[in-house]
Amino acid sequence: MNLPEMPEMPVDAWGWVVLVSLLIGGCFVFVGSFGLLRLNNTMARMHAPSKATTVGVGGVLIASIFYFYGVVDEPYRVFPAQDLLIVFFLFLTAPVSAHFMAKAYLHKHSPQESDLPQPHNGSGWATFKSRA
Amino acid sequence: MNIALIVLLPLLGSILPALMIRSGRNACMASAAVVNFLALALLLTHSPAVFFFKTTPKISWPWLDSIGLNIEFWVDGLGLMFATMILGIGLLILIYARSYLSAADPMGNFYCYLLIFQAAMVGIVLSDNVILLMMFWELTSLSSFLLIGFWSHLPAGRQGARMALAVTGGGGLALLAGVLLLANVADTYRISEILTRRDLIQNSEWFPTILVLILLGCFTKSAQFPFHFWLPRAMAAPTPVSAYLHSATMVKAGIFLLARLWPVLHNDGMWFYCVASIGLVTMLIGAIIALFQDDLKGLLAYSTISHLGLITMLLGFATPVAVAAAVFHIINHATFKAALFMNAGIVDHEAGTRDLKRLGGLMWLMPVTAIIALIATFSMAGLPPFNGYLSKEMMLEEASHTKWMGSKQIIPTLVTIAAVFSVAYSFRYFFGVFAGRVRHDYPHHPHDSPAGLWWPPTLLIILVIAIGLRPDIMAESLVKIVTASVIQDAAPDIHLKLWHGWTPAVTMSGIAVGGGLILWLLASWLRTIWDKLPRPDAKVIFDAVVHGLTRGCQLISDSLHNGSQQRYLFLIIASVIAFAGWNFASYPWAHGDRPLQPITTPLVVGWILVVGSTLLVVINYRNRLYALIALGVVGLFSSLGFVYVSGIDLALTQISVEVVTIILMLLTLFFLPKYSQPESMSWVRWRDAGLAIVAGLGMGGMSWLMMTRPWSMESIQSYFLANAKSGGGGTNVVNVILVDFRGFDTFGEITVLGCAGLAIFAILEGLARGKLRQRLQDWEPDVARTADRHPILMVVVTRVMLPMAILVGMFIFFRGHNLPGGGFIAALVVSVALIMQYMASGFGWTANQVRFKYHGLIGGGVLIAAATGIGAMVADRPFLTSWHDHWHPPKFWEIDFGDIEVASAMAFDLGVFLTVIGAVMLALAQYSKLGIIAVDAEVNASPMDCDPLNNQPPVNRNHKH
Amino acid sequence: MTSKPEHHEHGHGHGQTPRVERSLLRKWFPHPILSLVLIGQWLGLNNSLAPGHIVVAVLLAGFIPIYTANFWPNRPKLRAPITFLVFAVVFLWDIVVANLQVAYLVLFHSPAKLKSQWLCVPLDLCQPEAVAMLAGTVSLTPGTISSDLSADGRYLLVHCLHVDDPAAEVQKIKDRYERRLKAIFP
Amino acid sequence: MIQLAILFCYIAVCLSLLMNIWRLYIGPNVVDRIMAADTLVINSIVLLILYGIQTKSTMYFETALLLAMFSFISTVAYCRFLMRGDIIE
Amino acid sequence: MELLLSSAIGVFSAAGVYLVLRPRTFSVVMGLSFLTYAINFFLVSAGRLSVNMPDILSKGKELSEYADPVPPALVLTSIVISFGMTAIMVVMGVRGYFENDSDHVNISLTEEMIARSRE
Amino acid sequence: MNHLLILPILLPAIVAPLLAIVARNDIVLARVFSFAATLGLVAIGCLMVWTASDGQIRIYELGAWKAPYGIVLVLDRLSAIMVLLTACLATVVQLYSMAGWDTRGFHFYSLFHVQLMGVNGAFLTGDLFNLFVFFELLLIASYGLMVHGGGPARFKAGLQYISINLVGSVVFLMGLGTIYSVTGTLNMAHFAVRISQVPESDQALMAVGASLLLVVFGLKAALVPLHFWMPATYSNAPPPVAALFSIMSKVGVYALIRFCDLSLLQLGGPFAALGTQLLVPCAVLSLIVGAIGVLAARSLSQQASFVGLASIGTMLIAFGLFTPESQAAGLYYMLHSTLAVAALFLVVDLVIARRPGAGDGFDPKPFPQQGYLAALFFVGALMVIGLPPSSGFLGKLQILHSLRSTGEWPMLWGTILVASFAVLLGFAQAGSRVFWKSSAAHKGDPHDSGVGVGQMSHGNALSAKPLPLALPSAAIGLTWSLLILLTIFPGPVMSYLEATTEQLFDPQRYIDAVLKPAGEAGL
Ligand code: NA
Ligand code: NA
Repeated sequence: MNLPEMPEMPVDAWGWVVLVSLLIGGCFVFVGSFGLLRLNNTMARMHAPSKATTVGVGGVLIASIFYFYGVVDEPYRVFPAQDLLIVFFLFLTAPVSAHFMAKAYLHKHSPQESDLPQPHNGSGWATFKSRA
Repeated sequence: MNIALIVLLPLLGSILPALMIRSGRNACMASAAVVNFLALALLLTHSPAVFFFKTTPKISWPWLDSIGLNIEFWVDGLGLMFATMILGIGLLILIYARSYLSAADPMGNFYCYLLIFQAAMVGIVLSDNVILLMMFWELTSLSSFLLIGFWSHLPAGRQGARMALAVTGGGGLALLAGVLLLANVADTYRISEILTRRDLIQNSEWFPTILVLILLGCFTKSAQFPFHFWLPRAMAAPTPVSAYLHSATMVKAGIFLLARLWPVLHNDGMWFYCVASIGLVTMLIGAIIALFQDDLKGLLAYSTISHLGLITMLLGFATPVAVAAAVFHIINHATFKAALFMNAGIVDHEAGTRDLKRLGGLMWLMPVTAIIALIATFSMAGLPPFNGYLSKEMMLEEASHTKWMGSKQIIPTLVTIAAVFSVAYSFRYFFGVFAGRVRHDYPHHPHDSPAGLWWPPTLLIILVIAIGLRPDIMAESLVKIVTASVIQDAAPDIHLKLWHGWTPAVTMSGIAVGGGLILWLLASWLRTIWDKLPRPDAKVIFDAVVHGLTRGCQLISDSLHNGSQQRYLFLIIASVIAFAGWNFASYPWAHGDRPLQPITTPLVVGWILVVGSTLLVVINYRNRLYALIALGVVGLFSSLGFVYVSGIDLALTQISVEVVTIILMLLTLFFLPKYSQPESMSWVRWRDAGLAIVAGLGMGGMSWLMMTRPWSMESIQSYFLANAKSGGGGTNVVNVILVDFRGFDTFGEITVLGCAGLAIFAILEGLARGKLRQRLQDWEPDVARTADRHPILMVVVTRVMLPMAILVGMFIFFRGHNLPGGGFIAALVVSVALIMQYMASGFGWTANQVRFKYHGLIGGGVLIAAATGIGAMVADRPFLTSWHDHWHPPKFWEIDFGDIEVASAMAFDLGVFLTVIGAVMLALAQYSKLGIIAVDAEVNASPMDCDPLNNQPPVNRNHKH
Repeated sequence: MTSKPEHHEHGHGHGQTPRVERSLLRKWFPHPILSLVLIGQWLGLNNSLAPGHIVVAVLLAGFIPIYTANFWPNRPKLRAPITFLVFAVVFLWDIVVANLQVAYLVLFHSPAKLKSQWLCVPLDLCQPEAVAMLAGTVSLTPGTISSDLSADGRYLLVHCLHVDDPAAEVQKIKDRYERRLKAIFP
Repeated sequence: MIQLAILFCYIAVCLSLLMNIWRLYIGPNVVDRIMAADTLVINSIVLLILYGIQTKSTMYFETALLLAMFSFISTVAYCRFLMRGDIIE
Repeated sequence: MELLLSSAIGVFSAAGVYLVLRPRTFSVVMGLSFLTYAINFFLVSAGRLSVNMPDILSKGKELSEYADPVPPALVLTSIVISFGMTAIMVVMGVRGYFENDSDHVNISLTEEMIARSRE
Repeated sequence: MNHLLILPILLPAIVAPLLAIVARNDIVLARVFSFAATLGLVAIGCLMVWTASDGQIRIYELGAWKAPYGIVLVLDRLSAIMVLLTACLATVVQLYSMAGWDTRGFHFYSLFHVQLMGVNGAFLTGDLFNLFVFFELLLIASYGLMVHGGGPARFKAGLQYISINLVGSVVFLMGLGTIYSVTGTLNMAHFAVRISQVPESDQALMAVGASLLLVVFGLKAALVPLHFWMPATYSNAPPPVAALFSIMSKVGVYALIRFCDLSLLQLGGPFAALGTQLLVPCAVLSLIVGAIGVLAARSLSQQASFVGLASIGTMLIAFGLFTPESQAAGLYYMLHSTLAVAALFLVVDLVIARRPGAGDGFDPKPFPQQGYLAALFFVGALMVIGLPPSSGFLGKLQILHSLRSTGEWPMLWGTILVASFAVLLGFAQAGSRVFWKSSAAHKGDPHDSGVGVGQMSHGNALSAKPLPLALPSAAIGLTWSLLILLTIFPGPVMSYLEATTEQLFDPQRYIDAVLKPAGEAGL
């Protein structure tokens, strides 16, 4: 593994937080993509990345926040609010992405509507039936 | 100056008849005649100078001196004679044509063309500048094209005009080359000077080329064998045209030029063998064919060919006396031939046909016409005491002692044979038309024509007789003066008279008359033989040649431009590679020794992803959605690549553009097939792949060479880095370059984008309205569609995202001058936020909520950017000069707001921002409108499919125009 | 604008976006909470609390909601801030748990033996925002994805990666999330 | 120590990216591909953050921010395309 | 990393050229996208590579510690222009598809004659 | 500082967006605005020619940044002439379009002015990358204009046009990048200084960069074998647009001579012989392909396109010799052919408009106002073929004249003359079929009973309502008036053009003007 040089830094309390967050984040990033590869049907696969990446990205972002706020030396020390915004956007959008992928899957590949449980009031699922 | 006027009068006056036709046909004719007459009168004012004072009036005006083209005219003997002929006979023709043309013919056009033609002819004979002469030469070809094709409804007229133009125009271009060469060798463009440089020219290595080129021009124009075929075809013209063009003018232009250049071109070698031989052959062939023509004008046409051959042959003999004979015959031929053409016209006009087989006995019905014909034909046959006899005797005399390849007999024999035929066809003309019994099956009821038709030829006949009887008075001095000017030397001592004693010529003449009589009597018997002989038909050959040429060209052009973009692009790309490769190979190069950047694992992984997804696109390009997804991955990792090589602005831009592009492509793909059919044959694919690999190697190799070498010269970059903050007021150097150092590029760039928006609007609006709208409505989506259009979840999330995304856009906009960002990226962020809204809540509803007009945004943006630049101009600085300063607002409740940077570049960036939003949104909104038309959907008036709150169904409206 | 459909003038009265006479305050501060969020966002992005930035933040937080208010008609009224905090904690906790569960399933469970299920969750919520929030919560937590809504928006279709008792799962969603959301969005 | 953690994360992300593109390649259906592309973007965000940590620079975070905003749009656009064909109607 | 970049440029160009030579507008557009990627990186490479040296001026840095800002500026312009071009091209592609009932890029000579006579 | 230099770019840059905002639904307003702006451009062009006539080279430093760092506009005789030519052509096209073409689509005048902006910018800029931007600008407008009015064939041709030109843009950028990587500059004058200082190790790269630019310019100029986009584009574009496009190919020609004369010829090596070894052969090929195309054409507009190609070939033969004399001749011919080809397209459009169902194919079909159109076509053809007394004849003569200094002149003369002959034949055939053969009113023929009985033409019985001719006639007449002026006053024109080429062949003056502005050099 060939990576660019990086000066050594002392590991203080902030540092431990960064370190742990990075490890957790890295694990979950891997798990998400591994699940995407390993699971055997599309709906199951959808669970892996849309869940694991939230914590994966979250972990790394938390690491980054603590790193820039607590670990790095003065001229570089900032509070990277962008990271929070990234987390916010991802949490906001990930369910919609998943929702649309699921709907697309239902539309393109689900054998039939009858395989699904039906709403009791008979209105039907939006993907299949329109109100009008 | 009035020499030029001789030419200019008919040229400019040609507009008169075209205008005067509104005042009636007589006024039209009169205006043309007046113009012509004035020109003639002007010309004749110069004759005393030429005749009595032996001077040559000249004028010279500069025109385009750098190539020796100047307005230079002169009147020497030769020019005077020809000009007089052209203008004199022209006047007669004008008058004759008034009676000849019918009420249906557009007479204004006719006289207009005729005067242009006349001007061109006069121009040729009076030019003292070879290039000027060439201009008039080509103008005769053009105007004669119009005249011959005057009755354009006749296929023969069109064909004849095209053929004449093709032959004479083509010859003219050869002549142009010859004349330019000649002038080049002679080192002058002035004819009068060229004529004095015979040795220079004849000793030049270019002499044979010059001679051949010039002869090509002359021979085509004067219908010499083997270019004679166009002349009879040109007889489809109205008879006044034939009478004019083929007696005194157009065909004589070739003769004129032969005579004009005779002093420098003639010699006993090449000139003699080319000119005299061709003339002889032409004379013979023309005479033979003439005998078998049934059409009067056809007969006259071939006879003209024959006589032109005769004159050419005389000029080819290259002796002064022969020249004198030629000059004399030019005059004589003009008189009797013009009269004969007019005569044929009268016959045609009165009897309704020109076919010899349907004519005969007209002598009794049209005595005046018959007399004219009698004299003119006898002159043509070379019978005394008419003028044709005199010049023919001179010709026979010259021919009798001219050797050809050492043989004394060849020329006299052939010339005599030609003369025999000449007599025969002349007899055939006269006796065939006028002698015999009166017939009762003429198409019309012939009687002598109105005076307008017969007195012009009568005038000519008087000349025929007068010259024939008293050549010493009527012609001798003229012939001598003209001959002198042709040979540019003292004229030979000749005496024109009817009887020179018992010379060989008289014997030959006698044989000719006797033989001609016999031949005429045997004509109908010979005709049966003639008809059985295989003869090439000029029309068929010409048609075949032209058709073949056209087909050949179509074959070449069609196979070259076969409409295949694939091949065009292949050839173009291959040319690029070949040319660049050739240049690379021709110059020295060396490897660079710049230290390389390390390769790290994430880089390798990124490389694998980029290359891998590229391969996915290439392999699966026919599955378009798949390819598009993979293309998105390529774009993503390209952006990361930009980040890695320190191009953060690039990355931001690339990411935003990528999203908009994907949306655009998806909108496109809705309408297009989702899969491409396999198309190219496999060898084509391999060929393309080969080219692609070569291109890839070339481009990759080039970039490798560039990256690995240190700068050998200092780049302009350091100036930008050094001056960005101090001069441009920003720390983001890339942005300062964009909005300040090279703001003009950006100004152009946003105009490009704005223009793209407008063009897209125009293209799509044309699809949404008009003829295509129906086709769009008839189209059905080729995919199954879900029931919901605007899912609740998306709508809600967008409501939260939109303001926040706009804020991010603002943030990126404001920081752009100092940190990565700027108007363009900000605009794309805002646009994407709006697009998100469109995707969530649909076109109809969203369009109602967006409170600005995208056209206005585009225009306003460009105008704001321009206004920023113009602001500088108002301050007397160049366009787009930036201004920046710090502003320290006053303290407010002890709060220090710090320095606020104010830069005009910000206003410019605002222009960028607005234009980009306008363009992107205009394009996408316009596009999405199409989808609604295409599926005949209703425009939604509510933001989501169903609001669970009040459980209302969605409100839609029909989308109509 | 040519791209604008022509029914513009009829737009009112029909849809559920009647622009009734709003109070002046409502007109100039259509979304106070949003404005606050935007101020925070701006200051965070600029990483600064300088007075100049605050001024700009206030200006933008004023203008942007005015412009975007059109796009967010019928904004919901939020209640029960305490419940909201509780909800947030529960939600974050569930995310962590969910991720561990999913990680276990992905790494150690045989894919073939996963008991995937579709669940139909009837909703008591009727605010679109509330429904969306529930759907989002479901998607972000234990092995569940909100895959579809019923056409009338009153049922949620949830896909579960691995579930033994569907009914319990539905009840859990209703108890843990929907109940609280119902309090937040009355 | 932190370097090792970053290294670990790099490895995890790089492996993830490779697995994602493999999923993109094998499909089997188009939703899988969209999912793979979506995950690729998320992982790229992680990559950018890691790069920022490694180079002590927050300058790359705006890039990550835009990716976070836009990955959603393209995923939704692809899905809408599958569902309705027309992504804006 | 120069090797990686130049080989990637080569792959982009090759893919671009290959796709541009395909007979459907959509493929041509994708090919042009690849050519654009290629040319953008090509321009970047013209300024030589610099890693982690963004052109954001800060105190105490030598001018040589910044990447060459000229190529990014050129590439930005080029990206924008290519975007406009791509947009107009796909739009023309759609209109052309409805005009011709086909998205094939080649003009058949006979078709052209027919179209001409329809005018 | 002379703001005159920016005006030909700025004026259309303001008018185009203004039209898009205020006049997009009001054609009358758009016409008035646009026409006024076009006339303004003519005035600016005249002023520029007059200003440049003192032989001084003026520069305009945009943003007040010095060359080579900022972008400069350069006004010398050549750019002044090109701007004036553009303005004249624009006036003609504007006049003609007002007869109705401008209403057949949207945003015609906005696109029109963007095109003018691009063309003028390309003529004036002294910066290579800025040249690229202006190329793109004129191209993007041309894409819109090309398909203005719609139609299947137009869109197919338009797509080919855009695809090929996009590839061209990529090549342009490649060349720019390469040149920048070697010389570290984008300014043309600076480049001209540095090209001779390129060390041996970099020369091959330099040559490749330069050759890529040459290819692009050749592509724009439609030089064979890079011409493939041209026939279909010109013959399918709306004819007034095709007329406008005739200046577009001249942008390529302009860039070619500017680039070569200023800098490339100084590189030495094979580039020194570039003209005779490559440019002239390609130009000869263009001429031949053009002439063959004229003979092969199946429609009037195809014929006009190919004659345009042939004229490009002719002028590039002259330019390719790289002598002051030949380039002056080439410039004269360029002035002529640009206008003549444009006028021909307009005439063709008049014919097409009157032959619904037959278009501009050669099928004989009578149509209203036939006689008048026949006359227009005759004159138009005469002009493009270069027959006397048109200025084309003078132009060709001068080119022939200037060719004498080359070793290959017999071949070149032969090609030019034979090609002229082929073009003449082609037009004679086309004209006689479209205008003569189709004339048909059934009247007995009072005369020529002897030879085939046909029908009289004229006063034709077509009842179709004649279409308006006033504006088109004015447009065409204006073009021809300009050409006639060229014919009558070739002397002054040539002395200006000779001074122009003299300027071109003294690159040091250009370099000095751009890199050492008078103020700095203390002049
Ligand atoms: Na997601
Ligand atoms: Na439909």
